[in-house]
Amino acid sequence: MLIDRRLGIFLAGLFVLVVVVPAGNLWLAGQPVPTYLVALIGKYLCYALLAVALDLVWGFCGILSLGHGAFFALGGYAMGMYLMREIGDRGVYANPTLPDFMVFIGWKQLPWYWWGFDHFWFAASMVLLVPGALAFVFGWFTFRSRVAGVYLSIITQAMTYALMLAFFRNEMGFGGNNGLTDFKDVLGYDLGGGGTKVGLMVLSAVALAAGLLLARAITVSRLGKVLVCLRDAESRTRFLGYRVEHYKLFIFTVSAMMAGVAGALYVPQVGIINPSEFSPANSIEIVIWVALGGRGTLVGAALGAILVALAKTLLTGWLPEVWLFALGAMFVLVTIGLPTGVLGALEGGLARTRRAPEPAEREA
Amino acid sequence: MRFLLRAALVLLALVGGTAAGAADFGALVAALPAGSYSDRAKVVDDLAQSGDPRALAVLNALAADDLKVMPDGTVVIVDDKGAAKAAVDGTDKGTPAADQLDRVKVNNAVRRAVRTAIGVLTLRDPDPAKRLAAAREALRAADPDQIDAVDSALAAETDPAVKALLAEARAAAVLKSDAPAADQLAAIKLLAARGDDAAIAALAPLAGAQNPEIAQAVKSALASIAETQRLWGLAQNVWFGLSLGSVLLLAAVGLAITFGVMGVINMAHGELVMLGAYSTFAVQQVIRLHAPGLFDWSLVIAAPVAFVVAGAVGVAIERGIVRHLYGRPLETLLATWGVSLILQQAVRTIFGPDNREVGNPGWMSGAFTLGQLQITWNRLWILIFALAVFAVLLAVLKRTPIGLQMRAVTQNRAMAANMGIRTGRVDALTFGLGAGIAGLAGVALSQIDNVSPNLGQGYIVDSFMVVVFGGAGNIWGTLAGAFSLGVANKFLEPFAGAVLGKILILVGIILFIQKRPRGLFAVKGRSVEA
Amino acid sequence: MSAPHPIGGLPTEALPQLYLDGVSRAFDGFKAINNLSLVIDKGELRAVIGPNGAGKTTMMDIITGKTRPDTGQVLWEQSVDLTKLDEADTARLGIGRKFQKPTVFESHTVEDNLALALKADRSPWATLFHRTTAAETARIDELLGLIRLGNLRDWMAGSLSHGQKQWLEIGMLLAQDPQLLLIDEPAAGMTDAETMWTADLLKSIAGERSVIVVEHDMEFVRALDCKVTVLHQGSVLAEGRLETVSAMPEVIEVYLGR
Amino acid sequence: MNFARNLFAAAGLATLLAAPSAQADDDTIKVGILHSLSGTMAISETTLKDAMLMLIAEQNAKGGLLGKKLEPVVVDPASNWPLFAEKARELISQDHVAAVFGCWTSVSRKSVLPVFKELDSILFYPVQYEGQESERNVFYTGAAPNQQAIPAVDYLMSKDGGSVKRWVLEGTDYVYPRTTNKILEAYLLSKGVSPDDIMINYTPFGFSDWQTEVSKIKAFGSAGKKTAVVSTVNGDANVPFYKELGNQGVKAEDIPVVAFSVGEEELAGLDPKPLVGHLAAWNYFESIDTPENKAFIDAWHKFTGNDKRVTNDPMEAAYIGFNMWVKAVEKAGTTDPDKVIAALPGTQAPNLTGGMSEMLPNHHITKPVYIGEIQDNGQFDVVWQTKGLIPGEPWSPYLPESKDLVSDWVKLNCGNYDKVKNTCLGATN
Repeated sequence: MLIDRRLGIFLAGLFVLVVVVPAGNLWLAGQPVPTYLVALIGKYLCYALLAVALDLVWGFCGILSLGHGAFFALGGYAMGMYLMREIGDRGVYANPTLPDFMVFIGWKQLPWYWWGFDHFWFAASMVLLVPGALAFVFGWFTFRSRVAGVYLSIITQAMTYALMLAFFRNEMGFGGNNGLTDFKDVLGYDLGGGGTKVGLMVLSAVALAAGLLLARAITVSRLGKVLVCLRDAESRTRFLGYRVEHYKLFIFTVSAMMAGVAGALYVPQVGIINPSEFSPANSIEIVIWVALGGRGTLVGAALGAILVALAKTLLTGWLPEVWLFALGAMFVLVTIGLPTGVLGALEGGLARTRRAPEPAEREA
Repeated sequence: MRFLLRAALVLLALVGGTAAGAADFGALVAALPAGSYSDRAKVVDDLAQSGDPRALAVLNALAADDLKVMPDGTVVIVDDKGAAKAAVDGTDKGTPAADQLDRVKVNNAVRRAVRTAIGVLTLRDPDPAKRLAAAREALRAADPDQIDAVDSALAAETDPAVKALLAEARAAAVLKSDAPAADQLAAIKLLAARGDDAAIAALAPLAGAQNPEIAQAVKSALASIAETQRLWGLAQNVWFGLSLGSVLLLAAVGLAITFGVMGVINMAHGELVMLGAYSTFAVQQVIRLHAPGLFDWSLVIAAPVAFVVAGAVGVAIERGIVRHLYGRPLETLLATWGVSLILQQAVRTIFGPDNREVGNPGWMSGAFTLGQLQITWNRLWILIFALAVFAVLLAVLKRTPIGLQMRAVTQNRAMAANMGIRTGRVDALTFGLGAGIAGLAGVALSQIDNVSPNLGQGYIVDSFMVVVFGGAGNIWGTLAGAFSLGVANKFLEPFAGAVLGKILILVGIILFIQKRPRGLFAVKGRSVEA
Repeated sequence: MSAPHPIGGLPTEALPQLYLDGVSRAFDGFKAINNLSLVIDKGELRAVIGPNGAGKTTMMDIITGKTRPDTGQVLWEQSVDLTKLDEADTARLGIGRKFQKPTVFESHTVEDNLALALKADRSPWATLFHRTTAAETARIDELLGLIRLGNLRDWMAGSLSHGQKQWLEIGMLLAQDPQLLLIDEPAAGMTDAETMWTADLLKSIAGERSVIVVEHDMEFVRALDCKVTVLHQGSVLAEGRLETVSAMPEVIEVYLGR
Repeated sequence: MNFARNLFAAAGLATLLAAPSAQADDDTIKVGILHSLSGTMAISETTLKDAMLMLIAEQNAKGGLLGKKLEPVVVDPASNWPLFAEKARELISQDHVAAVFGCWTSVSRKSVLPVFKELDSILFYPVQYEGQESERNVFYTGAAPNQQAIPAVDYLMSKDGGSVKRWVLEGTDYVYPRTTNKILEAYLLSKGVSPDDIMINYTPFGFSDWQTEVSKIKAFGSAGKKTAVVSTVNGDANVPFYKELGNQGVKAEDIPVVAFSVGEEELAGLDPKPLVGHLAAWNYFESIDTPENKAFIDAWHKFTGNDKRVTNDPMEAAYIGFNMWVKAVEKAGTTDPDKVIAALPGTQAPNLTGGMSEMLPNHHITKPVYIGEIQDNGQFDVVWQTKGLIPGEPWSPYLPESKDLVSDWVKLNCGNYDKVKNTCLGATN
């Protein structure tokens, strides 16, 4: 069925969040939920959506993408470009059309690939199309030539690494190392305002819920079953007449779009998008969220993302000098101690029969 | 009072200086401390022109920052024991306290002047090596005032190499002088034959000479030099590529074992390299403190240490963590990533977050030229080292019983176990070997790169690229992958630029994997097809 | 490259279902298939025997488009060139294959395994919006009965016994409703009873479908009671009834002799 | 279960993060320290964290501020730019710090800017940077381009500097080098240098294979004209760069390299002998012999318990900034940001080189500029210095887009005021 127990509980949790946080931040006396917390939760939810996107391809289709950060970042840039254009002539050089950094590197007019981003609808569609298109083209070649396993993982890493270097270049016209920042408002709402923050956080929660439902709907459909087939026994699936590459391409593209949306919601909430989002390390961290939460469980992935992000926030504040020890130890212990991830551990025995036998052997 | 005295001496010196070297030596020396750097440089020239035998000692002292001024204004040369002798007449001035002495400060301009001056003074030196250096100096200086000195040196010179260089030096000087066109044309010819940067430096300024004949000759000379240099440039790129390749090979070959052969996605590989580098640092520290004489041997000593340290950590990782994850290689990514964080922070806590100095031993400093190919010693040694490591690794895998066991276990664990091989032990050793080699890489990298907690992060991605590009599980593939990527990178860099070059390489790898989904040296045959 | 071999006892009136002529394929110089020619009639049941490395698996790989031959032609119903197609194409064309090592989808239920094998539109969109029809359920029930797994339909395929997996895989093959079945060592790891039953099953299948069985187990082959092809070093050594071929000295030499 | 988890997470967050604000005791003044202690920037930033801790300890020893003790709040933004913004928000709105001292890279500053504007707090930024920015909530105690780059070039063009005619501008590909090189290029052209005597090169972050770049420089330098390299190469890549220079025998006497981001700390990772004579331009060198500096260095050695630890320019900038803040708070009699921001311009504090630096209305400070040559002991020998102190200019007169801009937060209350249009551009605050 579409909404099983674990998903139901998680969605309920999200719903509570969507009710409690705005109330606590905007309406309740004494603001029990500080604005700072709102921004933080919003950020976590974006990470969670990104993790779900990766779990869709890795957990159910066996595609270990070490480049999903790229799709996230591209979605973020698309949104960032819109936010830049929103600034209009309120930049430090008061240039009505050019963003500050372009004035700064002495450009005279807006490059063609920035056209249209002053319209929200255009930017919004780019948030889906750009990551989707990249995933489609990349996947089209890669899956057709049957690149698999670590080879696939490493070239996805090469992809995001190349993009990072490209976006670092100032000639690219995306603000180079500084990226896009100093946003003023979105659709006329002041990004500094508490209301906007709450709105974005709620939007992220909704997006996460929608993402989970979509992912769940896909995985319970027959297509989802075929995905598991080709994860566990690819050639058998081919001999049944399934075009494995088409399935991989489909899910990879969908996942990339989901990541793009996560990125688009992330940028206005953190206030900056820059090439370091493309860095291979970031993409690896996404994999870690999923593995830690529980691969192939969607909800687990979301949970993993939130837990790691939470741990980071707390540790960098509590033990700034040694927090990496704690985080590293956490990864090691979870891997050895909880082979089925946090969710698996939580659900205990239940997980073992439900979850697929580890397909890793076949991949490696 | 003291100031006035000095000022007077300066004036005297400058007047004297203009009267080409006739000035009183003592006055010149006394004038050294005064005035601006450019005044000082001028005085140095005059000292050289004065041809006074005592000048050389003074100039050497000035270059070595041993020339000091006593409170009473006398210029003294202080030896390393702190004993001061008057620069002019060598009278003993005792050993004044350091804070009693003013330095005669030098900057680049003065250093250059000193170098030229020493060159002029050593043109007739009995030691041919010194004369060669002097001749090279004269060529660099290309100073018309030196023509006479060079001529006399040429006349007296017996060593052919020095003679040739002197002739070129003279030619360079002639080009700067107002010598008759015929001489200049001859000079141009001579330098065109030399055909290197120094020749260009001497010729280029005349490209716009008003004498059309000379201008023409210079242009064609420059053109011919450019041509030869273009060819040498290709060779140079190949060398750069090989050198980069050797670095990639070192960084990746350990990973070719842990990842390629054992299938462990070892994200802590970079940190193992880093440990090797820090071991080198530690060894050098000990040597600096207790046995400075051994410094040139520091790397030779550090190599085994680094191997053991990194290897031990590797074994620990395998026994402690990876062992529990066989059959779940992707999980190893998560765990080893955690390990890498811990190792980084550990090093940061122990050694501090900033760079550590790892010195180059004498035999790894500087460069030598092969034709117009410039080859730096450290890169050459690293290349040799990389190939040696590779050869040894190959021998271990192919020729030793443990190597046989390793291959057996990685090919068919169960079967190997049945045949009584203690797979656990073999796994530990294999991983330890890979880690140890990473440590060796660290020793080499410490010679060309930062020794900081981030060292590993800089190489991990490239290492994976190399191993996968070459074909995981085949260390020959790693060799080929490393060098082909290195050379390709270095041929792209000159025109694409460093950033774009790297991007192109990555795109190239992606496209290549499309053509050969299992890398350069894919394991072929039914084993894979099935 | 080479002329077709004369093939004994080909009934001229029957159209060949499958036609291999002068097929060769080498891996790193080793000729796995060497100038192999073979004709399978519509509805024929054929056993292929041969020592290890005789090229049986590679032959199947070539027929199913998994491996491309270096030379030679492979024709389906005298019209379709199989060397141009890949696994999915040949499967859709009606060639079903069963692996030596039984491979079923271990993390799906027995029922899902069959459902996924059922002849249907294989495009992602179709599967995404697919709803199970009564007809499909009926067909699945029928197959479950046929392969005797009716009471295990909700089990994870991973938890089946070796023999049960063999049958499930055969069931999946039938679900595809193929014209030609390639079956690699079905009897492996079965009890004698199971073996005999499997043989009967295959014989019953043959007739409206063509079946190629690769097998080591002579008892099983005898039970199949059909024409036998002996492969050796990638080409046909002998062909005919089991009794006949097993009497041939060269066959005894390379195969039974040991 | 997950639901429980979730609520726990949220609730946990709420309590954990709200905690400091809950028990914000009033007998201390909190000071935020926002420097990366891990990741790529830890190399440079950790020192500044230590320096700040030392300064705060010293201030407390002197009896604190406004009769209260100062309490440092250290967080680790881990060289992760979005995390910088998050941590800044945490410091200001959860820990209620009176001011934040931090950031190194331009991108980290850009990332926290909106936060400081939104929550109206104070950031002291202690690193030399590209300028082209002047914010109400930020005080820039590092060098602006006119306090580092331009004087360095002037020196090299002078007779003492070797009257350089040909220039290589070598930088890491990010905004500080890009802008600095743009300014320098414009400046050089205005000084009559011909365009083909200028070569500009960029390399990626953490670039480690300098063979090609260095040989390019040598080739460019062999055109018979005196050549110099102006290096804006970023911290990490410097060590391999200088090692390659040393080994390929690029001597300072022939092709001097003047660097803007290589200080004592970077040299500590190198063998200085092959580099003797290469230059750096800073507003402070450890080798400068003044009583203030000696005292500072001794205190530093005592505080770190390591008499090998070097001091560097950003540390001095932090020192100046901290003392200015202390004075401004004392003048304002409160730590209220608006009052302190108002009080800061005009505040004077001694720098470590014997001068008195002043906070200007444009939120930059006056500093002396020194050119130092690397000595074989890893220290710098000052070979040139400006007469008196140079006032920092955020807006470069050599760039067309900023030549008309001035910043004055006192009279104009505007960071980017257009002299020609006579308006305050954009909507800053």
